[in-house]
Amino acid sequence: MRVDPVLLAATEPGGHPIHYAAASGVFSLSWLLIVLPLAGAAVLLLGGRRTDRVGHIIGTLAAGASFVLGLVLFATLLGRDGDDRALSQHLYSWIPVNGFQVDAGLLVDQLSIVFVLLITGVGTLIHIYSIGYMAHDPARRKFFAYMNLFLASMLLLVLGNNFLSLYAGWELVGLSSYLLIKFWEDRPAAATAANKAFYMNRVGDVGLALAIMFMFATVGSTSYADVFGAAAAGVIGYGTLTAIALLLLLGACGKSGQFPLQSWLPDAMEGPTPISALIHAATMVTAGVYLIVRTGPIFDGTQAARTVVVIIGAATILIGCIIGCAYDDIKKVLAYSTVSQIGYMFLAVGLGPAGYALGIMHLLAHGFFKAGLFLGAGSVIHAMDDDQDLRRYGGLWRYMPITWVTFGLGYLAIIGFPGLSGFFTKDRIIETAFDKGGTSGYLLGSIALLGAGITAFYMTRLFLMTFHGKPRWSAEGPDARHPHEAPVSMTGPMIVLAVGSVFAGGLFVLGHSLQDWLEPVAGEGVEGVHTFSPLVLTLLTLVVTAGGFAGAYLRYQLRPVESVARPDAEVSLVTFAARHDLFANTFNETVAMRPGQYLTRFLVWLDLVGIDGLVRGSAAAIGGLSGRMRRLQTGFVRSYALSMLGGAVLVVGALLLVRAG
Amino acid sequence: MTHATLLAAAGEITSTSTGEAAVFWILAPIAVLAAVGMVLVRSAVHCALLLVANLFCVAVFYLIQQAPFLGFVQIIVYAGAIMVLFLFVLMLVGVDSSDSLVETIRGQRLGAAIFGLGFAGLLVFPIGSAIDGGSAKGLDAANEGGNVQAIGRLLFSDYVFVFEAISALLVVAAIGTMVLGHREREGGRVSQREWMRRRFTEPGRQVTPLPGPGVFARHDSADTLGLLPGGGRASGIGGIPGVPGAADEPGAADLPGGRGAPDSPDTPGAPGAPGVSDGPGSAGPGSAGPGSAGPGGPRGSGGPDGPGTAGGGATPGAPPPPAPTDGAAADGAGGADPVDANGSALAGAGKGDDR
Amino acid sequence: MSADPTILLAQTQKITPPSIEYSSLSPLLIVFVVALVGVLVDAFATRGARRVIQPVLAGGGFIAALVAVAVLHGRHAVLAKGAVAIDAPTLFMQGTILVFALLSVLLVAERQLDSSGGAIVASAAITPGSKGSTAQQTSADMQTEAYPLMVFSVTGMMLFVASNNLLVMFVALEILSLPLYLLAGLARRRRLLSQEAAMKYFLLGAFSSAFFLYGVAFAYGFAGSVELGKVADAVGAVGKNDTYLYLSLALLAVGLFFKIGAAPFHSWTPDVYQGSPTPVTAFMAAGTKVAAFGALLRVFYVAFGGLRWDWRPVLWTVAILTMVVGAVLALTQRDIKRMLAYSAVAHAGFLLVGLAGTNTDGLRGSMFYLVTYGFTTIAAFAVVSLVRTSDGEASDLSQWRGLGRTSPLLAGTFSFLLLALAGIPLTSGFTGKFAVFQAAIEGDATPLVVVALVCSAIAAFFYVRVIVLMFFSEPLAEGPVVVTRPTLTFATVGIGTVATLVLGVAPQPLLDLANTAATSGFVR
Amino acid sequence: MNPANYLILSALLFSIGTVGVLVRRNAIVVFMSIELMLNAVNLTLVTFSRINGTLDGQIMAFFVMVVAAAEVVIGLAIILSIFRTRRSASVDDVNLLKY
Repeated sequence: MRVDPVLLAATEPGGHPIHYAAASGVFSLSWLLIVLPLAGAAVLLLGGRRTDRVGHIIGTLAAGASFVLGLVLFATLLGRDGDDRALSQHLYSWIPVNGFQVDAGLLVDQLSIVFVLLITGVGTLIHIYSIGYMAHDPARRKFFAYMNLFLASMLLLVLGNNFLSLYAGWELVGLSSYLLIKFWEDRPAAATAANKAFYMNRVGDVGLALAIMFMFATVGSTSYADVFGAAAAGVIGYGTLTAIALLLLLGACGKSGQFPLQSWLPDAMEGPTPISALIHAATMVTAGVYLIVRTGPIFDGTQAARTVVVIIGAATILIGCIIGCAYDDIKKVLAYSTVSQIGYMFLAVGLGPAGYALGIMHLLAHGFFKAGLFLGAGSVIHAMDDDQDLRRYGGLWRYMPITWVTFGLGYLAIIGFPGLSGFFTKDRIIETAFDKGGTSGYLLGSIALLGAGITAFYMTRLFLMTFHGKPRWSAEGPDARHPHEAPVSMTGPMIVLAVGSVFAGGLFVLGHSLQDWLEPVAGEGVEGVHTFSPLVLTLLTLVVTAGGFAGAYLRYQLRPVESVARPDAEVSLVTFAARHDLFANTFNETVAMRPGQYLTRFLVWLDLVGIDGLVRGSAAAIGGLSGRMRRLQTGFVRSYALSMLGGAVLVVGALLLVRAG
Repeated sequence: MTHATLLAAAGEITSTSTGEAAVFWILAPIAVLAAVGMVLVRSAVHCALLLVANLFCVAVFYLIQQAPFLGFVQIIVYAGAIMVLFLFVLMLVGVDSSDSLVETIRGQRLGAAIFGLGFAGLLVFPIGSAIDGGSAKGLDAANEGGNVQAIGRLLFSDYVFVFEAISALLVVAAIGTMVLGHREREGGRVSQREWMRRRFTEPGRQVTPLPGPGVFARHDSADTLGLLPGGGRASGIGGIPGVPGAADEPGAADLPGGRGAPDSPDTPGAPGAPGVSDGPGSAGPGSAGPGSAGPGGPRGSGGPDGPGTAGGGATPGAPPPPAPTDGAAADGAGGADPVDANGSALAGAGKGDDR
Repeated sequence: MSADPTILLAQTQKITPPSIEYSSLSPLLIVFVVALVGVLVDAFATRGARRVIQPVLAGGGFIAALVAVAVLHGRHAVLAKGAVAIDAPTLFMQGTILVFALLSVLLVAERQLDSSGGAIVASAAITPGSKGSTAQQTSADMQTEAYPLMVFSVTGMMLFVASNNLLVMFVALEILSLPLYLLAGLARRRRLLSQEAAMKYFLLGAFSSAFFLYGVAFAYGFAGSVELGKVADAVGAVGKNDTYLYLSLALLAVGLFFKIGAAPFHSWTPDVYQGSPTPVTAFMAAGTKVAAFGALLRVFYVAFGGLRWDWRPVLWTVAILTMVVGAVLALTQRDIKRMLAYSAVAHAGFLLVGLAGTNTDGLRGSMFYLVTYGFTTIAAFAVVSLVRTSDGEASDLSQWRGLGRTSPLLAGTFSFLLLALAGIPLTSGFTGKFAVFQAAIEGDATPLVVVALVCSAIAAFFYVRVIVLMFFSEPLAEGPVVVTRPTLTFATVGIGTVATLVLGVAPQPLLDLANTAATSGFVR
Repeated sequence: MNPANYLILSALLFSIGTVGVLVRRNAIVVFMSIELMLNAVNLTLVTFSRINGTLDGQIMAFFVMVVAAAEVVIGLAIILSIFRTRRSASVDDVNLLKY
């Protein structure tokens, strides 16, 4: 481990001095963070059936060990000076030829350590949960192997000190996600969903790859230090910078399920529930947010790209919320809620340095409560014999109290119940959006506010339909259900996450702790002029949220819920709303009315046919093209000779043309 | 020539002597016509002869272009030796084989015409425009001491490396023919006595000499085979009425080997005779259906992966089936359209007929 | 040249023998002599002895030639009366060819693939379908002439990249091609396909070499000489009518594009790769590609470097076409060798992208890429030869279903190689692509790189599809068998895979080498 | 007459040769067409030799003849071996490898 050459590069004239201290002491062990789970995966995959019996334990221990190491590193970082908390560890020089500088190394700084803790922490919990959840699965060992692989990839993604490591992690994360979505491969839907995720992610990946190529072409390096230095010093032209930023954004959208690449995420719920919790709610899908925060110096230089981020974030909030109202599948609703919450994060980070910390804060809080919600959902699904339809739930609180409480806490957190984490983080985003000022500020603020209302609506709907009301299942007959509480290995992590959902937000916000912590990376959040006073805004948000809650309460608690969704022709909400003036009072109501429903349907359609169709369509088109072009290879020598002569004519003709021209 | 020499002495030549022009304008059309004829005539032997005519014309051009050595080499080596080799192989393949004039590949003629003309145009017009004002230096100075001597001198000085390198090519050619043609004898030499014993004791062997091509069976006896003019068995061709392959290439089987091929595939072939049992029919491109129902037909088409099994032939471990020589197996697959045989393996990929 | 006044005194004077620096030509000569000795061995050694002596002889010859290449490093001269150029790029590529040839010889020498042993036919003269054709499938014999033929082909390849003269280049082209035509027809199994491959390769190869030769003729017409340096001088000279020059460039390009398998001259590639014996396919895929690219680089950089702004558009078009055709057509292939063949086409396109940069970086990138691609592709074909049914190689993709469950190590290795071909980071495929793409961006060929990236995304799909097929499908009940004892093939696979990994993780030494070679440049 | 007319003649012969490769089905005739192309190139070389006033073109034509001879030997051997298997010298019949 030699001394990092980044220092040299960063002090070149014209380069913005970006200082990463060389890692020493315990930090020189940071590679172990990645290697531990990787070794776990390797042992499990290569060990074969011999490790069947202890597979889950090895996997969990590997994740846990990584988490402990992460904690140690975090504690050590805490002990260092604020400016001295970014440590770069040079691992080796990959392709060090002149003008071809690619060093591989790790960067432990305030941002990555936060992610490390999230990934390993939530990861470990979900490993523990999976011990119970996957207990009866014959391929449990492989499941743990893939999860370990995922952890290693994700850690590589966040810990790399250059874009290539990031890209490698990015692709590996995609791979493990693909493997895990497809885990129950005997389900055709799982295979389809995995392929869809693969396609969509490839679209995003191409964007990221292109962005890296561009960086390399203009800066001649892919290390964060060099690229950000060049971006800050204005070495990269505005156009190039914007192009790079937009391509990065494309990559981020693909991975994070943002508009217009969101539709793979709900489908990915075909994977086992712990996966939905770990990968498709808490960690991997937030990689896009990480990418944007990490590349903040690039986005700082280009207002245009930043605006696009904001627009995408805002659009995604609404799309996620509205579609979330339309589904009856518990996991899909949660998936769309994930989409919309990540929309909040995008909105936040799109607002510039002021929002970076907020985005990360929401990301962390979301990691807790969404993982908790998913685990709770998993517990419910488990109890209901793998039925995921909300309309066949009801009154479950009696039967599974722990799940009810933990899920309830997560639910309260996500809708922003005062004092719980969502309240602190989401409100701050809404506030910052309004503070942006001008028309756009109002617009963005309103969208965020509206999103909060709709979130309250559909989450309440979900909660009530699941745990309250009359049971819409029966304990007798052929379809008998016997709901029961989950085993301790499952409830344990749920409890931990619930506690996290309750306190995380406050912890982050109190005394600007997280904001201060992240400040060296994310830049200083300038306390702008408030459009509304925070108190007013908080009250406003609460009112809107309460409105959403009330709407759902009136509709799904006070009235019986059909156990079968009404056909689309009967516009249930509208008739309902017409009869009940009260309901029309709420803000949600206006959205849920006819236009809203059309919008919902349109978005669902767009989701299924439009974007999905586009991606799938192009794949099919290439396949078709291939099938057709294949016919040209007729097997006749003379046809080949003909194509060669044709080629010769073209080459000769072209060159003579060039000569004449 | 003298005129040209004079001009060359003066420097450069921009035009040749009248004599040369006359020779050119007489021979050039002949050369082109011979070449065009070579492309157009049906009989392969005629093609070869027309090519020889073309080579002669070009040889004359070499002669009048101050390349006497090459001119004679062209006649002796090219027209004399190489073309004889061609003709020899043509005889081997069947002297009366001629191409069908029906084009089976859609668009091939049109494409050939368009690209051929286009290519010719792309070459001729630029060259034509480049000629104007161009001049030839002439070779009188270079040929001063005699063309052959000068060439020899160059060959062994400047070009000696190429000369050496080209030896590799000749060795490769020699090995190549040997690899493809020579067959090592296995199990020692077979005595004449042994041959005769085999001839009479092995079941199904033709004892009497075989009838000449075109001889029809005089009676139903098994020792008098009915051979069609093409050399195939009457019964074999009878099974495939109107097969284009048989009609197009009647001479294809008109080989000593083909003639001597025994009709029963499980008997060993005559020495050196390839044992393709089913005559030209099953090798023809159009022999779909019954034509492919040779001894190996069902096996070939029923194989797991079409063309793969086709060439693969008999599996070593399997007990030898009565007749599945791998040529026959392949013919079967060829006839049964290997693509269709497994066309459904991948949706949308290569389904349907190949023609 | 011939107008030299001494010639005028011809008759009475003796020829002064040209001085040929044999020591500097030693790699070529060693290989050539080994080939000739191989012929003699074939003539005089007994059948059993040949199968041992020949591979040892060939391999030893290649190693000796490699040593000679290493000794020669740093030479920068035109030798043999302008026929041969020995410079850093030449030596780099000669060394590469020798290494690949060595690996291929290991594959050819393999005897433990099945009961018969070896991929080369026992006797090519036995007609498929005749008496003895079944017997020879299991015969322990092989046509040992394959070794000298291969060595001759290597001679041709080494000369091809070293030729400083278009005539030498043409002769070298033939020396490398003719043995390959023959080798293509020597598969032990599926003789009909093999013969078909030989015939197609031969006819199309001869067709394309006629174009190449016509290009040589026009070069001579334009420059009065076929030495690359003199052609370049003539390009630089003003006032020449350059019609012949452009015709020459176009026709030479056609011939070379054919050899590297660029679209629309690629159509022989899938058929020939599929039909040839797999070791020969591996040799062709790796060796021929290096040789043809070496010659292409030399022609385009040395002789026609002055015209680079004119041939760039053509190169762009061909590169795009090649990448698209290769990537798209590979999608729907069912035969694994055919799929790899189309992947070879796509890779030729990626290589052309590097060349389109028209700079030193492009040279370096291309050379580096050739090495990475060669190792990976030889190992991949070697793996293909290991998966067999009773009928020979199980080349149909459907037979590979579930292989990851029955033989995980092999499937894992193959997956790794496929990922390398797809260009996933930490494999040599990535570093190679990176090198050429970076060169192209430097050379203002960014749009080309975009197309290349899209194509590699498409290409990644079919590579991954095979991986998915191997690992996520149920194995066939009567699936293929993976041969377990083939030491030589394992060695090849091992070397290729390790090289793929090492060049992906620590490509620096080789990049340095390529860089030194590229910056020192071609001798003229 | 300008000596360069030979060039035009050989261009024509070359093109006719390419067309022959494309339209003829008998492998031997296809191969003869390729020989015609090589022959046309030789004529070009000899003509350029005269135009340039150097003998290099003639030497090259000579080498081309040798190469062509070697090629003919190999080519005919391959064609014959296919013929012995398939009883057909038609290039259209060898099309098991396709798509």
